[in-house]
Amino acid sequence: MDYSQFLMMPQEIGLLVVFLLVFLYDTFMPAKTLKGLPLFATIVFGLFTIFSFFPVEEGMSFGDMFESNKATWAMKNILNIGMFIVLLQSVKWANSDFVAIRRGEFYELMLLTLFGMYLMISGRHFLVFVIGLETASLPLATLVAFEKKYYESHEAAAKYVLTAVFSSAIMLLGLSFVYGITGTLYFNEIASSIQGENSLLLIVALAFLISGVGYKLSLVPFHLWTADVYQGAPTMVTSYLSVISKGSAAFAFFVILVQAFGAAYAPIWEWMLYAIIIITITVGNLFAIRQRNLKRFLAFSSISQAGYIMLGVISANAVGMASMMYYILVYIFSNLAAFGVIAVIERYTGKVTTDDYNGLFKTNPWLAFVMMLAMFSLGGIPPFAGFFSKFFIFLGAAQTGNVAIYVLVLIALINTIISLYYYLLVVKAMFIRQDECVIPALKSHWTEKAGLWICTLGILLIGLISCIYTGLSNITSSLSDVFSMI
Amino acid sequence: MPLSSTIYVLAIPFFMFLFLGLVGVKMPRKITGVLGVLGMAVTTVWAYAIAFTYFFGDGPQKVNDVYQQLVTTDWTWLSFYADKLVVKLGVLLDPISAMMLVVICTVSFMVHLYSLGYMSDHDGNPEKGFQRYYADLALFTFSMLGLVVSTNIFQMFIFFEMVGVSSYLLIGFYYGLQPANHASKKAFIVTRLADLFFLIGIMILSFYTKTFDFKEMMGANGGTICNAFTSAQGLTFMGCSVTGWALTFIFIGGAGKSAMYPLHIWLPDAMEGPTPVSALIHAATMVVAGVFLVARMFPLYVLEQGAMDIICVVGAFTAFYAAAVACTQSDIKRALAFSTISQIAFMMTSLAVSSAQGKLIGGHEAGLGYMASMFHLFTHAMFKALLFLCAGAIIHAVHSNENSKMHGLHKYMPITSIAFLIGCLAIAGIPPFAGFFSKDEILVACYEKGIGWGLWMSMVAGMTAFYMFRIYYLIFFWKKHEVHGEHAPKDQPWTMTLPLIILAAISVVAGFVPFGDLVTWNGKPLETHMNWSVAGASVGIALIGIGLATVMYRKENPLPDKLATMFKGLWTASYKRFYMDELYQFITHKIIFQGISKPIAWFDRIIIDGFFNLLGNVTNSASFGIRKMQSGSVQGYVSYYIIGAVLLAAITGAVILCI
Amino acid sequence: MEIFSNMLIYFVIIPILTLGGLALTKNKGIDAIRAVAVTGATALVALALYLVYVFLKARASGVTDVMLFQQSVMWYAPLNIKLALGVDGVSVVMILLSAFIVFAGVFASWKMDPLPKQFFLWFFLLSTGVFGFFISIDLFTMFMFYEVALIPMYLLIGVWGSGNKNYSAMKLTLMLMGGSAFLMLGIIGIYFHSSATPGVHTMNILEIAQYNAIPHNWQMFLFPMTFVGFGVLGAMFPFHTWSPDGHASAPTAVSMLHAGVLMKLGGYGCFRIAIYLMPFAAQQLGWIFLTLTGISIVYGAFSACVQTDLKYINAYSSVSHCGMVLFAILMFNTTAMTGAVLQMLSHGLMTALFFALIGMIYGRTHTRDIREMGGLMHIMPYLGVGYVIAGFASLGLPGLSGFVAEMTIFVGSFEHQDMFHRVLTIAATTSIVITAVYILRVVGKLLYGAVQDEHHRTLTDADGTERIATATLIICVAIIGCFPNFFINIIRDSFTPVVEALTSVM
Amino acid sequence: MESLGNVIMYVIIALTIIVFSVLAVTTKKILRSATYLLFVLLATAAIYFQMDYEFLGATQIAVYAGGIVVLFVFAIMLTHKPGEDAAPLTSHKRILGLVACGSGVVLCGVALFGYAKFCGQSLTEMGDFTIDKLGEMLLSTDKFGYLLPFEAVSVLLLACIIGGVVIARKR
Amino acid sequence: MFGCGLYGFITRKNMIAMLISLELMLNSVDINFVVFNRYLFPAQYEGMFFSLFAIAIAAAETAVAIAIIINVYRLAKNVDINQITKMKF
Repeated sequence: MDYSQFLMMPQEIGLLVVFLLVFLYDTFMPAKTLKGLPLFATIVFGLFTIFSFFPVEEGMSFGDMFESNKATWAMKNILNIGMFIVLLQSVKWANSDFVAIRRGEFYELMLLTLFGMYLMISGRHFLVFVIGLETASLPLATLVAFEKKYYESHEAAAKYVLTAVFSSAIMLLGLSFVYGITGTLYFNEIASSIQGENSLLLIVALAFLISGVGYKLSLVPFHLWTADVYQGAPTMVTSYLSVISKGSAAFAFFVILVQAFGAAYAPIWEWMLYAIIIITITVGNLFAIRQRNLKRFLAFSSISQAGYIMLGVISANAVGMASMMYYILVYIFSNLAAFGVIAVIERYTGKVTTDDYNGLFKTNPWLAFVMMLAMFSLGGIPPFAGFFSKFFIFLGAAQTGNVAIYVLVLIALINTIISLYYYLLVVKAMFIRQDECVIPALKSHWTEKAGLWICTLGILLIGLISCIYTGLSNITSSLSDVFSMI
Repeated sequence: MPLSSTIYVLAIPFFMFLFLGLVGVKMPRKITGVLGVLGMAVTTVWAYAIAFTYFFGDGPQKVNDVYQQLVTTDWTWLSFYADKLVVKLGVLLDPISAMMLVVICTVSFMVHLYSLGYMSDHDGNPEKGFQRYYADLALFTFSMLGLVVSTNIFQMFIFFEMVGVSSYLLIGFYYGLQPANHASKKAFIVTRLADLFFLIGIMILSFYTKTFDFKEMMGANGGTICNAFTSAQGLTFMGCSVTGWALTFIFIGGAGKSAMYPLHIWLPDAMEGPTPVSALIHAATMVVAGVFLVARMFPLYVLEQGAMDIICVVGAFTAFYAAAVACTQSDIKRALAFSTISQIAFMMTSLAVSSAQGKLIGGHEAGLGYMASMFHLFTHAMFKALLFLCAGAIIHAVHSNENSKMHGLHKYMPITSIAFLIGCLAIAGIPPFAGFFSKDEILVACYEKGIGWGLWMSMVAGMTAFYMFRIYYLIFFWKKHEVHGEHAPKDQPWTMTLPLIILAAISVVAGFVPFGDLVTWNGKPLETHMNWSVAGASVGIALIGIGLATVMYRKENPLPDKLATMFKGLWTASYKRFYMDELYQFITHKIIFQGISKPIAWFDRIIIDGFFNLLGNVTNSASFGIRKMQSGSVQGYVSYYIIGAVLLAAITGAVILCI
Repeated sequence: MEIFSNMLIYFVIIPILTLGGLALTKNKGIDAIRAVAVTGATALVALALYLVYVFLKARASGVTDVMLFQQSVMWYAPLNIKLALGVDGVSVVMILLSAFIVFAGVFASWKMDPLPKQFFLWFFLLSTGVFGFFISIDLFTMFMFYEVALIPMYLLIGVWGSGNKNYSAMKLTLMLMGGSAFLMLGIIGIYFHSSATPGVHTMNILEIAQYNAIPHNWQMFLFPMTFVGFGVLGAMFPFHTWSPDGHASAPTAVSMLHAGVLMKLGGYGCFRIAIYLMPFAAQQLGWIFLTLTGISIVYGAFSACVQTDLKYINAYSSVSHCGMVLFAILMFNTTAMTGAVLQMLSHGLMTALFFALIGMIYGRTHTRDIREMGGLMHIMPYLGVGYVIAGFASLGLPGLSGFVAEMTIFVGSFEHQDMFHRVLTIAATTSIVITAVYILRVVGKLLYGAVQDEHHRTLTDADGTERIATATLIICVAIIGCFPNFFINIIRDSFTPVVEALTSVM
Repeated sequence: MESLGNVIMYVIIALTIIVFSVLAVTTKKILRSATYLLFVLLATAAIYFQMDYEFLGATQIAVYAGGIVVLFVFAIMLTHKPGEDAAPLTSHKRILGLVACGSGVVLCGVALFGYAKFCGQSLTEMGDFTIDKLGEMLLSTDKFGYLLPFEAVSVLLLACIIGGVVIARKR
Repeated sequence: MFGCGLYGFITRKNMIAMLISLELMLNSVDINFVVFNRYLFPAQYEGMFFSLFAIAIAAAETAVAIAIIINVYRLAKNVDINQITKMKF
């Protein structure tokens, strides 16, 4: 018994403290002051975000179950930033009529799911990972159902929870096979005990495992819930789902594949991923082309983005990992900017289709501008951050030097053209179709503005300021022992 | 006048062009015109001084009685390679360029002067583009002067293009009128096509000789031909030597400008331009550029007898063809134009029959043809300019080009009539007018080549006399002039008359210039003798032609019509210029536009564009096609999920385990 | 920041400052917007002229480096990506060209409506990309600026364009981005094979060329990628179809900048990246692209003959002329390559001039169909004369830029020792006749003849700003045409290393 | 070799599980389905007991049989009018389901039985595994200590409680 | 058993029935873990613990899922799975 080990996880503890503060505020403060709760939660979380930038002690704890190193630290910080923006943008929404009664729970659940994601990131034992995964997804189901007056919200929640449980069942089955083969659930031991293992069972196990995590990442063909849930969920939750949840899963995925299965098994899961990436990017793009509902549209776009993120995983090297984290960071900013705009407009007018955005530039130039930045960044247009992240992730993938990877990169690149097409459709609606303006001029709340400003600055600066990527790269290259197994 | 100042002969017109083009258009018309004429006058005087100094002065240009090629200015304009293949813009003085300076400046000055009157109004209204006209004239003069003093073949090409453009601008002077518009376009494109071959020729030639420079290529004064050329003669391409190809291509370039068959079609149409322009460009100067080109490269041509033979055949045929067409034209300018073609063909043939080491017949030295050609060029420029200016005066008076609108003008315009007669006599080769001497020497040179050539050319000379006098009679006699309107045609103001008189005077005396001493292919004086038998014969033929014309056209009579109906097919074909225009029309419209461009444009829109649109459509329909996957049903989703996972495992397993 | 001591960076900073200045102006403050735009453009021209001056001075003082004013600042250290600047003669003249066209473009879009501010913002963003591309010698930054230059096109055409603008803008953007997808793969491949030492990768062009370590089999894969990538922008057959539609729909200044500068990025990139870095593959595969570009030349010219829309004519003419650029580059000798750069200059200026004039004519007559116009020379002589001059430049009249460029290309190309190349050259030369055909056809229909539409009689000639825009370009065209050697001396030495690299693998 | 009794016992339990599973997913009445589930869960607990994991078995009965099934029954009662049948299945879905699960089962079966290590294993005697030790391990931070998951799962449960409350609340 | 659960999940129209099927699946996984633990790796108790936690997770899942289903029922008066296919394509 060594409870000092909890000190190894200051970020988690900090997060729980934030949760407790919010919870206490929600429970014990007089009802009049509850209106301030969203802001309070945001500020406390902001403070926590700053606090968590203090470097952490590195090492394994809880008997190799939990690892905290610079990479996990950085990843959690990235998530914190995204989370902060989401919280900031949701302040106004949380105080709106239908949600106000449940605003406390909203923040509590958000914080708890983030805790689950922390566990996914840092867990080095499948049990911790699974618990983290469930913590990150089950409360989300309730968040998806948050807008109780809308039927879509419930439909989305039902779909989400059913498919989520199903996928975790599949994943657990895969895990049980892994356990059957290796007799352990510690990542490092799995790595050492599957040396030379080359059976169909392991492949099946791996496939099921990949499908389970792929579900969270919404990789094709495990993605089908995504669009419906994104569409039905409250926009804030959608944005949370699309970036934070996805980012954490991607990182965890990377760690699992590299640490647990990296040693001798890289070729197998790399080929699986290879196929998955191709169909993910392609199918995601193809679906996105036809979407008129922006939330749904972004859902499919995020599917294809997940495919790009997986390019970082498939590279399985320090550059790839750094690029992936960087990509996630940029993706957070870009997607949150897009969702921020959508949320503002939806909150005021309830309009979410592309046609409604016609002539947005005329009435709301700034919103249109931010949306355009987001679209360009997602499409990978310089000098916005998306370009850099995309370039680096391709660079990371191609570093393996395999010709097949070049083919993959080429397919991905060709898909960027398709993706550009539909991103430009949105831009077209806002800028080019100026004749019919559906949405009147809006005045957004300062918190929303602040959120959008942060995103805009992020999109504009992250690429140009190299220190972020350099920092991430230094971190990942310091983890050389992780990659030496490949 | 130091020869190094030749550059100013070029500089003045160029400056005039810029000045008149940019500033002149804002000035009153009178001032512009006078300025233009003054500028040209200075140029002319200067050019005379230069030519005089060159031919008769002392200096480096004449060593041991051999005229040297002098490069007085050489400015590196464009260097393709650091040290070799450099395009220089310079001034090369040798007998022919000096002679050309004189010709160009004389005619140009005359035309400038003449235009003061001619261009002052247009059907009674003040001419709108008067200033532009003078600017363009100056540009043309500059280009033509630049052409003749070229030090290298590339400079020549450059100025070939420049004269082409100024010709285009001047033909299209009345751009508001559709025919002028079409004619200018046609002229430019046809000569451009010829220039394409010229360019290819230059490229081939320079590829082997590694130089553009005339002096390096041919050595000074027909001296040593550069080694690269002689060694390249051994190389063959498709059975002919590469240099033969190159020279033939270059000749095609010249043929385009000089309106050799079948590239002659632009010239008759070019008569849509103002008549002084026709006199300057399309009779005296630009059209002889091709002849000048061949003359300039003569030392190379004589080494390539194949190319020479081609020139010879083309020249001889063109001479006949154009003469035949000229016999039936009713538009006086067109008739004159065909006459020009025919005469230039004379010069071309003369060059081609000449040889450097040819046999001596009748005591003539080799290179007689060359000398004769240049001589004819000189004299022809004068009398043809005269004829055109006269025609201009007539047109100015009656406002029509058709000879049916004229007839019997002798009474009204005596000076013009006499000047025109002098021109006709000169071109017909009646002694002592200028044409007699030059044409006689051409015929001599042709007889030297072979009796067949001589006879053929003599026949053409006869035809020349016939059609010239036909025109003359139809304009000035035939029947009494019917006066339309209140104004009877009358002689023109002095600005127009003066050039006629001057040119007529030159046409009378130019034959006595001792050309053989001055202008020869290698700079050495050439002994010339009158070959009396040839001369007598040619005069005889000319007289027959004149006689025939007199019989048919002196007085109104039904004979021409009778003949025309008798040989209806032939007459119509000749009148229609043997359908060459229709052939070209067919080639350009039916083959190039309809046959090539339209299909290509279609291909571009449908196939290539279609392909890229197809890519987009395929993507879209693929997107539509897979939409069923997103059925909205959880169970459907899960099925895909599980099937996907199973397939992933199964396929990977199969692949991995089987390998 | 030592980078700011390098003058080259100011070619990027000035447009960015202009962007900032424009952002501060009010939407309605048209005078302020114009003032900022003109200031920025003038500063660029001045800087470009100064650059030429210092460049010549440096060369005269015997500096023989491949690239001058080099500066390299580490940007992404882990990937060894630097912000590497440097110019050689080619870049210098391209910068000069861009500066002048931007300058003229500002004046040509003087009366831009609606949203002038946004228009100029995008316009200068595009310029930023263009200048950045030319001053970079690092693959990454080059590529970045390349794409920066591409994307504003979409909005510029989409918002301010005319005709079928949505389709055109989308097609243009997607096709160009498609090209850049190939390009990106090429760049990544080059990066990873840049050095024979394992683990050492570089994006610096000079270093890659120096290592000369890209394996031959990789070259055979990467060269087509890179070449096609740039070739799309260079309107190489059969990837040219974005060009007619795009140009036809684009607003005047955008057409100018696009045809004038952006298409040059293609040719520039082909030689600077594809050929310079992968000489072996260039020698091996050059003939394929040579054939394609040869087709481009003739094909574009023939296509232009039957078009009726003024902009389409010029777009196809651009296909033909830009084909000549790539064609010459693939001849692999100094003269032809020099000619290619001259052609870029020449085509840039004269096409910009063309599009400016077309825009002005269109602004008056509201049609671009030559069948509906005629005799405009009577009505707007200034524009008419400008158009004729542009036409002469295009068909290669000596004294204007087109002639110099085309002749250098033809003579240089014909110097190639291989018969195949020479025959192709001759085929390509035929374009000069076809060019004459379609140029004169337009001039004849548009300017000459009787006035077709009586309403046109009331139209006005060019006003002050329009005169500035066109006069600038005409003067540039004439200067190049009259003093080509000045430019050739700047350009030529830049090709020595490329040609050396090419000959070393023969 | 294990004792015959164990084997027979195992076969019985296995058959129970399989039969009731099939029944649970095929029966038309939803309440029956829940009941069959209960049997399956109980049989599973029996397996645990057979393997000497008494605590696990107990948990299984307590949580699953006692908690979840009751939850199901309540839910069914809430959402169904008594006596209503589950709507008949469509044949399209049946085939799809059969294909999906069939392929899955076949794949897993091939994989499992193709894996050599699994065949011929026998139940070995287990060390003393008392409830004390279990508790200790659950709160240990060493290797094979489960304090972290323990705490984590408590957070999970808390989150689910909050979530459930939010969802279930009327407004 | 897992297969049965799978089959049930895909074929049942009733959301609660689907949940029951899910429970079957989860249960089968638990068995798997326990059996592997007991037969193959009797030295440690990882499988057993995993099952223990999995039961807890399953309980939580069921609770949340049922809550949501009941909510859907409130709005739609139906727990038919085909009810929730409003959003598609």
